[in-house]
Amino acid sequence: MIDTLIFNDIVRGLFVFVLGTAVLIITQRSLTSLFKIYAIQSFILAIMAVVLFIDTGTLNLLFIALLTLIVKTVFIPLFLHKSLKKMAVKRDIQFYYLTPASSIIISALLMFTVYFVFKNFAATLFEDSLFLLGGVIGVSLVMMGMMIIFSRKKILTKITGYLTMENGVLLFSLFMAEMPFIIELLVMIDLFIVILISTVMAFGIDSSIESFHRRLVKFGLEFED
Amino acid sequence: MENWIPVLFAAPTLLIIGILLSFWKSKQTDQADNCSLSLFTIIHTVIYFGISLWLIFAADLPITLFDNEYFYIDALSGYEILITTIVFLLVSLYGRGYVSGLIKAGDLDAIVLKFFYAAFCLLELLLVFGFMSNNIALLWIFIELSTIITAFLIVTLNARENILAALKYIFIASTAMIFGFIGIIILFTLSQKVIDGGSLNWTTLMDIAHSVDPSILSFAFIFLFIGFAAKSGLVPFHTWIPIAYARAPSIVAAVSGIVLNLGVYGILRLYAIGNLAGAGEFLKNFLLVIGLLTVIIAAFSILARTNTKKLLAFSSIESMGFMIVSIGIGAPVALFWMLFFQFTHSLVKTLLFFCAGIFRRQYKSNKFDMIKKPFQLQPLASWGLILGGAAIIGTPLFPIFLAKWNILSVLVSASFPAFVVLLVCFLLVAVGFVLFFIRAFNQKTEEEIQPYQVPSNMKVPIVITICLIIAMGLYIPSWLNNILLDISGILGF
Amino acid sequence: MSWNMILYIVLNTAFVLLLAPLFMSLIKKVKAMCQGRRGTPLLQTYFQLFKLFKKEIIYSDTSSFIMRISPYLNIAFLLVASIAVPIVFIPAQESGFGNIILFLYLMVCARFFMALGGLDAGSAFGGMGSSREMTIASIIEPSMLMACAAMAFILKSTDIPLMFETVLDNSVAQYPTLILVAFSLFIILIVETARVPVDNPETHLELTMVHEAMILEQTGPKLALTELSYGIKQLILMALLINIIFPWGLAVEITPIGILISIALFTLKAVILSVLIGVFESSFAKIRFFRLPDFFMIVFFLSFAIIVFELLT
Amino acid sequence: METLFLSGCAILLLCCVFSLVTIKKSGRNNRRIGFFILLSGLICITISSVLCFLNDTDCGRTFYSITEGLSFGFHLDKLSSLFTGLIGIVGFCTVIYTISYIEHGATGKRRQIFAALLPLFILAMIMVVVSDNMFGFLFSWEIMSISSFFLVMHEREKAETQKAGIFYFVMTQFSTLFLFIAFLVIYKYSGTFDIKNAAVLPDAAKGLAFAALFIGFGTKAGLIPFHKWLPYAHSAAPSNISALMSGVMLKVAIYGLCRFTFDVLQPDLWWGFILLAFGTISAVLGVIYALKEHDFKTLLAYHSIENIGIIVLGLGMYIIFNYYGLEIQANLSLVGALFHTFNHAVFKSLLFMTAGSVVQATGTRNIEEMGGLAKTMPFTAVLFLIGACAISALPPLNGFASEVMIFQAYLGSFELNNAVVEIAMVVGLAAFALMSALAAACFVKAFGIVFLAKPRSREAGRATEVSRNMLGGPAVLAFICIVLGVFSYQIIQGIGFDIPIPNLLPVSILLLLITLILIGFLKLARVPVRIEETWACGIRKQTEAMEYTATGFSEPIVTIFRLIFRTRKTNDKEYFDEAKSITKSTKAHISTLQFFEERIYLPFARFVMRIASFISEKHNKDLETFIVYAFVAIVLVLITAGVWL
Repeated sequence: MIDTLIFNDIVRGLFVFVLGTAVLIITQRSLTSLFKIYAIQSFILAIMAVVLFIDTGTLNLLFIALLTLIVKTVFIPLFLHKSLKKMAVKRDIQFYYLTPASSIIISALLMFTVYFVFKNFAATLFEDSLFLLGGVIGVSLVMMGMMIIFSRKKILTKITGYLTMENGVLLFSLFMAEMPFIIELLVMIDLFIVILISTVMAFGIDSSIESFHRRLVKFGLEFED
Repeated sequence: MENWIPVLFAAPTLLIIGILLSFWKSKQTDQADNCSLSLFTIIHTVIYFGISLWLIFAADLPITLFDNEYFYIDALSGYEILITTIVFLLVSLYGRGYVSGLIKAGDLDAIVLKFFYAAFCLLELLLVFGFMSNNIALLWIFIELSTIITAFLIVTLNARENILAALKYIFIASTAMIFGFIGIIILFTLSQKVIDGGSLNWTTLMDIAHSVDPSILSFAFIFLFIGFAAKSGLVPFHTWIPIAYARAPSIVAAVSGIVLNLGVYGILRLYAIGNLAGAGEFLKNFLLVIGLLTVIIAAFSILARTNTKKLLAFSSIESMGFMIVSIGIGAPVALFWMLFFQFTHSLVKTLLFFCAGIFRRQYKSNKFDMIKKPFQLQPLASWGLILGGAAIIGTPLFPIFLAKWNILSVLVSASFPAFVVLLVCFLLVAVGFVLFFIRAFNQKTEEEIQPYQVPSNMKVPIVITICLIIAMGLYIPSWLNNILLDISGILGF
Repeated sequence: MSWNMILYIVLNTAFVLLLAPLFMSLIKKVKAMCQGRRGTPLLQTYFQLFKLFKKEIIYSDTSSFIMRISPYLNIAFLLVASIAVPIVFIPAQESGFGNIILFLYLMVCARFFMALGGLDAGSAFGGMGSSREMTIASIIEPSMLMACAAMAFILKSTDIPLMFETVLDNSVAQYPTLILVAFSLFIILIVETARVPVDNPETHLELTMVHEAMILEQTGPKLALTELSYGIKQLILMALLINIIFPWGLAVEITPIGILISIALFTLKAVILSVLIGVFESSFAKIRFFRLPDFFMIVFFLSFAIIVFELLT
Repeated sequence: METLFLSGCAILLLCCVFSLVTIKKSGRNNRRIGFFILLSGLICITISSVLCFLNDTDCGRTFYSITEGLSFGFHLDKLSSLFTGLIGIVGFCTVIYTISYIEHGATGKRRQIFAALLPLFILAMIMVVVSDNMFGFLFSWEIMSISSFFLVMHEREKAETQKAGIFYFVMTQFSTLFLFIAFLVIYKYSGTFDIKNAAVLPDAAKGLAFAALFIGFGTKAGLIPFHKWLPYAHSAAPSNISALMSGVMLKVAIYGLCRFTFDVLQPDLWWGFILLAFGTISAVLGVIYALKEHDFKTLLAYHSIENIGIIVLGLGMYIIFNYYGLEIQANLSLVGALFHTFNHAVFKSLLFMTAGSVVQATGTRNIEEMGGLAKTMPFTAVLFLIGACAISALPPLNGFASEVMIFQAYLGSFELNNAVVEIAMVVGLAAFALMSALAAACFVKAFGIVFLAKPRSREAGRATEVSRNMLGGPAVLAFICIVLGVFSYQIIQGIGFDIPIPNLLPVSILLLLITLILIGFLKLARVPVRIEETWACGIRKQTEAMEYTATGFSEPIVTIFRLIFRTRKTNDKEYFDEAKSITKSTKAHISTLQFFEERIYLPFARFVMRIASFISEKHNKDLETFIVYAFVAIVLVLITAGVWL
């Protein structure tokens, strides 16, 4: 309904924001701000979904936006902060394979290659070039998430990398096709379980075996007998 | 009427998991707990085995369940369910004695026991539902969940390296699965182009395959292939398998050998669709290249192995690579023998893990230089290992020789260089195994080692598996023959 | 086994047995004459054999049954080999004996058991003799086979009586290359009978004797038999050389006169050949042991050249 | 006759199962029962194959099929009945020998496993020879290799057995690999698995199939470039197994070569030359390496290589003569090769068994420490002498009978009108002659050093004669050697080939006659006999140190052929003073270069191992590296997708 020109500008602006947050996540050193940026990114995605809902009118998008808002912007960062307080770790300064500068260059290169690959399929998959751009940014966000996983040391940073990949896929699906809502919901649940297990294991890594159980108690998983 | 089949599967699991979780830490000793808990698991696997037998013999396949066709059982999924349930049954029988050994050795503390068995039963449920699910996204989710459950099973030994191994498993598998999900989205949009609501069911995709644009279908195939490849341990994503198998307890390793089948099942279905859509040429070369790469890398790394379980891990990778190559050939004969190979390979791999488990309990380490006087201490396990090794190498009396002979005879005309490379790799694998066995079984030692008392319920499954393997090596039952024939019919090879 | 064949066998072996010692002493006499001595009387070898037959047999305590049977086998193999080379007259039909390979291998057999006999006594001489004998034999064997191949290629058959017949029917002129074959046969004769350039038959000095070393431990009648077999071997090879080049007078059908003529002519030719051998022996010094392969290479190359010429023309 | 053959095979299988079942009570007597059943099975097989061979009737049936494509059938014709007869006879004698040979060494249970594997090994060999389709052929070929591998590993404590085991396994799998290639290439063009004339192959494929067949069967037969496993496997294996392996298993490989090159593919000319060249090289090098070998069983193993070389060059000549249409010479070389296969199986297993009894009696395999066994073990000595005479082709025996055929074929090659081929034949003749003379020299050394003169060590001195049936088996083989040799002309005529070979019957009668006359003459003369000390230039005490040793015996030949051995003589001295004038001690060392092992096999193995450790080292890295592997792979796949699709 709203004028397409303004719609394109808003969407492009949101794209820039998404890429900004992605780059920040890659280069961020302190974990607390890392989780905040992740929350912002999810929030932007929710807005993107709402904007698309306004444009195309499919009710599904609204549910996805709502779901992302609740789960990804509020609940997961809260859970991550809580688990961060338990662990003594505050900063993740160790970088493998890619320093922040080189990882930015590589993500730019990645964006270009993904665009080059998706270009010759654009006709059948996307309605117009904006949606193609959205899809390309989604896939490159996934690739960036993967880069985070292999270039950072701490498990929590790797989990955030995994979450960014998840956001990338969500962005891709927004611009690609209206997935049935049940699938999105199941994917969200599955995402949450993965994070839960990884954080529990992250605790296991940091602590020695004896104290491993004591820490579990804090999560109520342990029965005091 | 058919709608109650998934319920039939789900009900016992939920019931047993409920009992297990509510199992209060009673007064008896840990061993007693273990007996009762493992009893529940055995009941659970027996029920599953019963249902799968009923599915294969009694029910007239294919059956679609629920109105929106989320669950669908045809000959292929029935066959895969049969393999899974047989292996789980054998593993649960073996597990009873093995876990009591773990507890006695203090590797596994009793608290985690009920979670262990609950996860074990849940894993079986997930695998069966994975094979039954008609919708690719549903299959995707079940695969994700199976990764998590297997990772949890690996962690039960709560040693630091186990957690690292589990984390590696989760991260490699789920990152690749995310790419799989991108593939699903592409596939969904493609199906939307053809039929209005768009669907991800295998059956509908098979029907509309001929009207889909083949190049984009193979593009989606590649993304999905990355996901399934990580799950079935093909070359670039296979690196978690040796670490996970070496750290995990043997029954978990045996079971996760079956989880690999789920990945190969997905690739097979996808290839069938791609073949119908006319993208067969590209997919064949793609699968051949990846398959050969996997076999080569696995064959070479088998040569330099010192750890028994890692040796078995690499031989699993090599077998998966061989299966992918035989799918890549695309001839119905190759498919027939590839499925036969899948069945026999799972059995042989389970046998090998059982024996490796006994050796692990006896010598407290997987390294081959710790194995002293194996024939005196563990005669059954050492003979099981030798027979299993001979079977994996492809010596005639065992079924894998039949599969190799026939697949290679088709591969000769498909592509000669691949044929020669594959043969050389089989030679390397055979040499790797024999080098390992000769060095392991001939260590000289003087000091007296008291043998680890192998309870009889661990011996029974080993003997059963050996008899099954030799029987299949010499005689292929008619019912198996017919199932494999109509599978190649269904998949349109 | 027709009458012709049996008569041939009896006559041939009788002749060989009788005349063998004669030519041994003849060659000794020629060598003595070359050295300016008068040498032993022609019948000396007969007296020696007769004396040895009467002596007692002494076995060394380390020797086994081989020492006891090797002289018998030695002379048995060589007598059977002598049947292959017709001297008295050419037997009528294709007998099983004439094959040239059989002839060569019977001689190899004799040498095999003699070498074993040498080793049996357990002394250093016997061991060295056998080792050197077997080395020389294995180096000369290819040249012998090449000579046989040359003869077979030229005369188109591998049966010795048949070869003699073909040469008898059309004269040597028809086969010019036979002369070259004769030369390599002569060298083979020298090597086989352990003549000077290769090995010294008379000496008992450890370093120089090869053939003698092997029969050092033989005593009494056993030594006589071995000496006799050495004579037989020499006579057969001389007969092969003579009859392949100048077979005249070799009777084909059995008439007493024909046989007498062929015997007489053969003895005459054999005497000339023995003189030749004697002169050849005394004109050479003994070659060093490890120089022998080069010497044999010359013979090998010679017969190889014959065959190549024969094939290419 | 068909039922007789099948019943024989069934008995063998029963025997294998019987000894597996009674593994628990591994008593001596139920092993005996097992062996007697095995003997009866082997007798049935021998009779049926002799019947089939003589009246030339083919019989065959498919008796079991796993699925419609894969079936086991057997087809007994003239060629395969010759080989089954061979397996039957040699197997029969080896089993008699094994009855008491197996009682020494190894624990009870392992003897029981040995008693189970032996019938399986023999049955597998028979099934290879008679199978009518390629699947059955390779199926039993693999079982044969695996069961012989386990038999070789019988005494697996010793380090050298392990090395031999690994070496043997690698080479058998290497040969199976090439057989796979050959069979499936033939299947690709002919469309069927059964072994019959597949004339449809295009030239390139036929050449490739032959090359693969040649390497596959050549490795198993032990031709020169692939022979290295044979000396190790035969010296490490128990003697009855090395008798069976070198006597029979090498012949099965020769059977495969004959069947596939002559029946399945039409041979070209260049195949004949390859067989001739490799046969001659294997024969000459085989015997030269045998000369420097001082381990009793390795010496015999190298002689197996030599005799296999003779057989293969015989086959090569058959192809060449057949191509040029010379009927008689072609027959001569083929019959010569096949007759030599039979003879070699007989006298080689005879030699290995007698060597086995000697090794068991003296407890060592090094012939330098033996000596004087003729007096303490007279029967074994006589049997070994018969075997030695047979193998060095001395006239009345069977070795000569088959070698004279090949000589006759060589000498008859002047009818070839192509000059180059004739020159090649003549060079081959020279090499053949050299080889047979060296073989004679080598066996004079072997027999002389082991059996004659004085024992060189205390164990050799204490050796005693072996039990009755360890002599029974070899005695039967020795008798066969003599019969085959003396009546060779009649046998070959009986079979229906009229080829110009000397009739050895009158020769041997005459030999016997003359020897008897001489012995009678000397007995009549009643010549007195005296036993004295060996004459040693007057030295008082004649010790065994003064005897000629094996190294001494073969030293002249080794120096003549030093180019082939590339012997390295090193002697390092230690001096008292730095001016190096007064030597304290010197250590001399002669080492011959193991050419094939050090130059070809080991460098290749090390190269493969280096790649293996490089790749496997990539697998024990941390999580980040694994994700990088995955990341790079995904990017590559994306790019290929972009480019290709």
